[in-house]
Amino acid sequence: MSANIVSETLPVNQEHALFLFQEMLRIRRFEEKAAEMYSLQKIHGFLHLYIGEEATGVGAMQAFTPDDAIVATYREHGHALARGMQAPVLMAEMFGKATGCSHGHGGSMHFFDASRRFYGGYAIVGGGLPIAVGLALADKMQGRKRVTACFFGDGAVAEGEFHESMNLAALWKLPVAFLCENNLYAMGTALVRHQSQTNISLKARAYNMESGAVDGMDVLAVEAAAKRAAEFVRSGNGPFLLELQTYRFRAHSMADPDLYRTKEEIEEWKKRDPIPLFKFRLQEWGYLNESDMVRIESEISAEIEEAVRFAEISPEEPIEDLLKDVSTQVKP
Amino acid sequence: MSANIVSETLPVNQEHALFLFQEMLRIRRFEEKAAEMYSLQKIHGFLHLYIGEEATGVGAMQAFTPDDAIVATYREHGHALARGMQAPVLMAEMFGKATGCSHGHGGSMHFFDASRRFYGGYAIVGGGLPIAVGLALADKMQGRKRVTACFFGDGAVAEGEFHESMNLAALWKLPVAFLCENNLYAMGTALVRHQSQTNISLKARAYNMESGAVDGMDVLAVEAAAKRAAEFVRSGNGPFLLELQTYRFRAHSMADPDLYRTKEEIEEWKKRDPIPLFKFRLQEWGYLNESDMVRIESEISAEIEEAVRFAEISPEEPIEDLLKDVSTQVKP
Amino acid sequence: MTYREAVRAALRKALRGDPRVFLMGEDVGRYGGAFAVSHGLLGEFGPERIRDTPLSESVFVGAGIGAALGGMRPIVEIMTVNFSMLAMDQILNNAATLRHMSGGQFSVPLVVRIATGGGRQMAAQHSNSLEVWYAHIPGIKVLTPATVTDAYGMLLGAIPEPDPVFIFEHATLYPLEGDVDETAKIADINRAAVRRAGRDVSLITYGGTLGKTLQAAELLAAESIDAEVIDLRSLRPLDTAAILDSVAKTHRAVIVDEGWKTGSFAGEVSAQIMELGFDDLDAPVARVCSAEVPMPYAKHLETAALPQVEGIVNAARNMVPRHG
Amino acid sequence: MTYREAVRAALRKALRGDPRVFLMGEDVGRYGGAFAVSHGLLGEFGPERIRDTPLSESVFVGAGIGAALGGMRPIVEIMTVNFSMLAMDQILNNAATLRHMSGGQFSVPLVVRIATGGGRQMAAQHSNSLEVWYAHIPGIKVLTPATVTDAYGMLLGAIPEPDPVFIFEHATLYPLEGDVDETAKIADINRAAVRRAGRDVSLITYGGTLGKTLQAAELLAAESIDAEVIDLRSLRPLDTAAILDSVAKTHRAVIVDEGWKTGSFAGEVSAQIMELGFDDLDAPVARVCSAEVPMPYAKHLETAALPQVEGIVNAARNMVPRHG
Ligand SMILES: Cc1ncc(C[n+]2csc(CCOP(=O)(O)OP(=O)(O)O)c2C)c(N)n1
Ligand SMILES: Cc1ncc(C[n+]2csc(CCOP(=O)(O)OP(=O)(O)O)c2C)c(N)n1
Ligand SMILES: [Mg+2]
Ligand SMILES: [Mg+2]
Repeated sequence: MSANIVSETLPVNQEHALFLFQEMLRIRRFEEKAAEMYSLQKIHGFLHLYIGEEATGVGAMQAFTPDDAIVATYREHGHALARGMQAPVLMAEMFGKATGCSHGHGGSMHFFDASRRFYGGYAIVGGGLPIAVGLALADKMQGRKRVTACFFGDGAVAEGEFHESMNLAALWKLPVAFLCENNLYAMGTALVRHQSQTNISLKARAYNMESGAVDGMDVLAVEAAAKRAAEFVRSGNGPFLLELQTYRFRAHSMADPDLYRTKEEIEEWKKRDPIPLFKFRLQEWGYLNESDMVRIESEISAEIEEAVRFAEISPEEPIEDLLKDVSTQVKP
Repeated sequence: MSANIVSETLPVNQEHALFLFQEMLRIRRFEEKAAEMYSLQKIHGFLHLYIGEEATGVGAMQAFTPDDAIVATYREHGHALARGMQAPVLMAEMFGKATGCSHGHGGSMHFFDASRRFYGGYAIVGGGLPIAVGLALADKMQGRKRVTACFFGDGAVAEGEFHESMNLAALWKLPVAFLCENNLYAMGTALVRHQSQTNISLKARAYNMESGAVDGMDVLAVEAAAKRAAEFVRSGNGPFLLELQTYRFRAHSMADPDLYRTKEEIEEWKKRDPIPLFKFRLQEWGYLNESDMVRIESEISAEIEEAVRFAEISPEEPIEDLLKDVSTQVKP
Repeated sequence: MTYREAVRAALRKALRGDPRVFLMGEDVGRYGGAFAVSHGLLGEFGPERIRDTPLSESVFVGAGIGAALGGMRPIVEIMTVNFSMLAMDQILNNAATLRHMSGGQFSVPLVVRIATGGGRQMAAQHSNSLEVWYAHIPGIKVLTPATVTDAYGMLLGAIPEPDPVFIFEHATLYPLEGDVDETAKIADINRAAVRRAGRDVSLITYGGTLGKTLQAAELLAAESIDAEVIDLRSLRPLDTAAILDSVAKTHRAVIVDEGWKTGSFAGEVSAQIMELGFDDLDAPVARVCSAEVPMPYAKHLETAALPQVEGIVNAARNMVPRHG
Repeated sequence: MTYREAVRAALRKALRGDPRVFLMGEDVGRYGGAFAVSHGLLGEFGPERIRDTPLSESVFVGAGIGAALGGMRPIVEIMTVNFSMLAMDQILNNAATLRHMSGGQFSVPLVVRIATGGGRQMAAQHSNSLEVWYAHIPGIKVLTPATVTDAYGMLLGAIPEPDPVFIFEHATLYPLEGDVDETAKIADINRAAVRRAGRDVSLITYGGTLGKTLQAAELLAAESIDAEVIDLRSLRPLDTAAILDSVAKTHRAVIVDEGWKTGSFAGEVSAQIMELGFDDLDAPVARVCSAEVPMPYAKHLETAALPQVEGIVNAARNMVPRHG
């Protein structure tokens, strides 16, 4: 696959199309609720919203089986939900509760789920890539046909850990799908101000790695590209770098006054909001009518209300357990 | 300039040709002596010889003026000599004497000379590149038309610091000439075993940087390529990556049993020894006859004997000065 | 003005006062600074002197070193101390060694500002206090301004230093209010300060825990325990004389340090009192540090992990004999 | 057998005993190991299990973490502790946090071997002793085998550990000769050892300075000072009980540590004795550490910078009252 942007899609049946739509919508609504809970000071610390980028996580996740591994960033609500983690344990995590997916130890940036091979939730930019390389190495050495999917942003591409990870994965032909969610900004620094070469997928050549780029606002295009990338990797050809071109509609985090880009730019991108865009196509295809829509919204709304309720009533981890999981044996 | 290997050379007069030849030969003899001194336990610690690579350092150094800055590695005897640092202070440094170019603090790996803008001597592989970027940044911000020449090996290319330095230098269009001395090995690890993409100059594209590669066994070709690279940089076009393709004839360091390559491979490369190769051409051109050769060898030999004598008789830094240059003001 | 504004005012003064000074780091410019410290400076000084860098800690710290070698006076900002791990090679192996390794030929007049500490529910990868690691390194200076005045004065004091200076700004301090005399001369960056005089026990601290320690001193006063509060201000060089003077007077010391206890800077201070003030001691020196756990996100766990006023009060109370 | 051979024998045993074990690092294979530790293992186990890596400390340490998460039992070699700075992000922010941060869901059974220390004229970028930094980090173990037997036994003891273990091998120890019982069971990696029993003063040390400390004890014996020598073996967890037991007996302690003095692990040990053994002390605890200078190349300067036998003897002699 070349470094050109592909936006071919696979034929899609109604069931799957609706599934993708619901997945994206659930993430959107979940995060809107999270933002609300942050304002209500139920959630603290850093909260990075994925709003606008739902098609990348949802589309890409379709390419991976339960046996595959996922490595994500601090902006991972979407990945966690798309991987099947349940809204209540995520909300509880952000509420700092013992029932959270990380027992309240991690918060928004550090979701983990061993049962789903969801390896987190890394908040040092670029820090997840070496982990993904190692997971893939373990698979390769154990002769398993698994893929490790590694999500990271355009900002991470500037870090040395990106470079070292790309080289090692390609050198050892490790089964990693590198998924770069290029939303054109690293915090307040635009792509052109942090990359001398702004074509990210082209960088794969420096590692003799295959790569491609895809319109990250089109969930079907992302799914198709991710599946091709995953199959390439799964077949033992080594790693693949897939650039998912997207945009974040919200500020970098709740602390960001968003001074570095214009309202017009954001509005322009909102016209390509992956959710209405896909909704329009579903309607066009006759896959979705207004009453379906009402039903879906209300199902998701109920799910998220339940998540908040669960988070609210959940207990906190006892303070006596403060040192519990630091090492396997703790001498108190 | 493309990523193809260039081996065009500039017209060269006798004086300059002989100068280049003597420069290379001096380095060769200096290092042979250093190896001897190491066996005699006059020199300790790590000693990395440059033998075989003289054409890269000597050729490249011709492109830089006294105002330019040089950043090198632990294998920097050749760069130091080619920059005009004198054999006695280098030998004294390796003898650990106060008269050494770093007062005996640095040894073989850490030569420094402020008067020649020779900024060292870095022994963490890749660690000199960010320094070079910063020196170039200072020049650019102060509006000086200087170039910073940064030497490093093929092994350094795998380090994250290479990647970060390339990106930043290209992004900010900083006047750095990145000079990669590709001798096909990083210690015992062959290029093919440490780089997924073995074409080093091609990597510049990932940074939107200009690059080229040159036969590093041909001093005139290196000189020509380095001059083009330096002029490109000096004219404000931003950085340039020049790959100098060479080979080290000796082990990685005096501690290396050299088990990872065959004698045949080394012998094959020795046929391209830059010194006899150039000598042959000089003779062909009638620039050098046997009596010149005897004179040159004996001049160099005298110079190096003097270096050893100087190192031998030089005093050690007094132990009372142990803490002297740690910080500007030391409270004893 | 706030601590944040004081740092900004010092940056502005440094930038105005010397054309060689520039600020470089992630999002110092267009974003306005992760903690809004550099907000507005881009407009005033332009992108040449307020430089947004890519996410590349190693090269932008290393480039700071190189630019300092090249005659500039760089101020580098590292957003959070955890990210400085990515630049530790440049810090330990280059910044701290170049003067000595070159036999005194080169110096590195670099200032690095690093946000540090916990208390804001930022969890395990954004909440450490690693000042002790920096304080271990010969060849650099390590400052920990704990007041608004010091935020201003110590940064200005660091600029003319010929060697690398690392300034740790505890992130909970940024909103702190205080007065600064902007016309005052730059601060002495090598001396500790007595923030509260007292006779019964020395509470020795720095950076983010000064406030809690002063609160503890007030609570102790209510129990008729008269605590002296020493703010170390600089960890390297360390003002050992000030520590010993205080202990000679009070005969007791509690060291409060947000670092994990094992291998903490508090341990170093305790060891120095052991070595030089042993005969003055009426009780063993105590340490109040962070629990040995990666910082948990949940508020109640984070609070339990960090040094708190109550723990300081208890430590002091336990070593002072009851009056009457 | 030598210390080097003992490490190699342990590697071989681990590789034979568990197919999940593999060795990865710079030049561990074809080169034969920077210190010849892994010499010959490539031939025996092949390139899949003896993996030469590119010069990329961050990714090969991070990949070790990932491979451990993925069910392997990686042993990662870092050639020199100074290079580990390039991997500090992975060590501090990932290896040490993953178990806790994930609420106990994941563990990282990773072993990292690091050559450390000075004394071989390797100068400022190859000679540090940064064990104290590692010992500061909750979530990992830090071992410092100082004998040939421990080189063997502690490495084997580290393999089954469910959490990351960092083993510091002082590079001057590799040629050390000693006996190893290869059939003996794997070592207890959590306990200190009394290397010489004595009544007058406790000399507490670890790693590369054990030999010098034992020599000092012999010289002291000639002066009728009966020194006990404690080899800490593990810095995290620290066997505080063993330290206190010794000090309770001798009432005096000298800590010998090749790290720079300020912020040294010796300071931590001193502080713990202060806290828990104060009443046992007849004299202040002393530290013998490295001078606060980037390691100089020249032999006489390096010798002056490092702890030496004479300094240990002096420190002990100064605190023990003259007999008769
Ligand atoms: C090593 C490191 N440096 C800086 C930061 C602060 N920071 C957090 S997110 C971020 C921007 C990352 O941008 P990108 O990789 O594009 O991901 P995005 O946030 O756009 O999803 C920065 C600078 C960090 N967390 N880690
Ligand atoms: C960060 C780091 N890792 C490892 C080493 C050990 N080491 C010294 S030189 C070297 C090989 C470097 O190869 P290259 O960059 O090609 O330079 P060459 O020695 O061939 O000139 C290695 C692995 C080091 N000095 N620094
Ligand atoms: Mg981004
Ligand atoms: Mg090489």
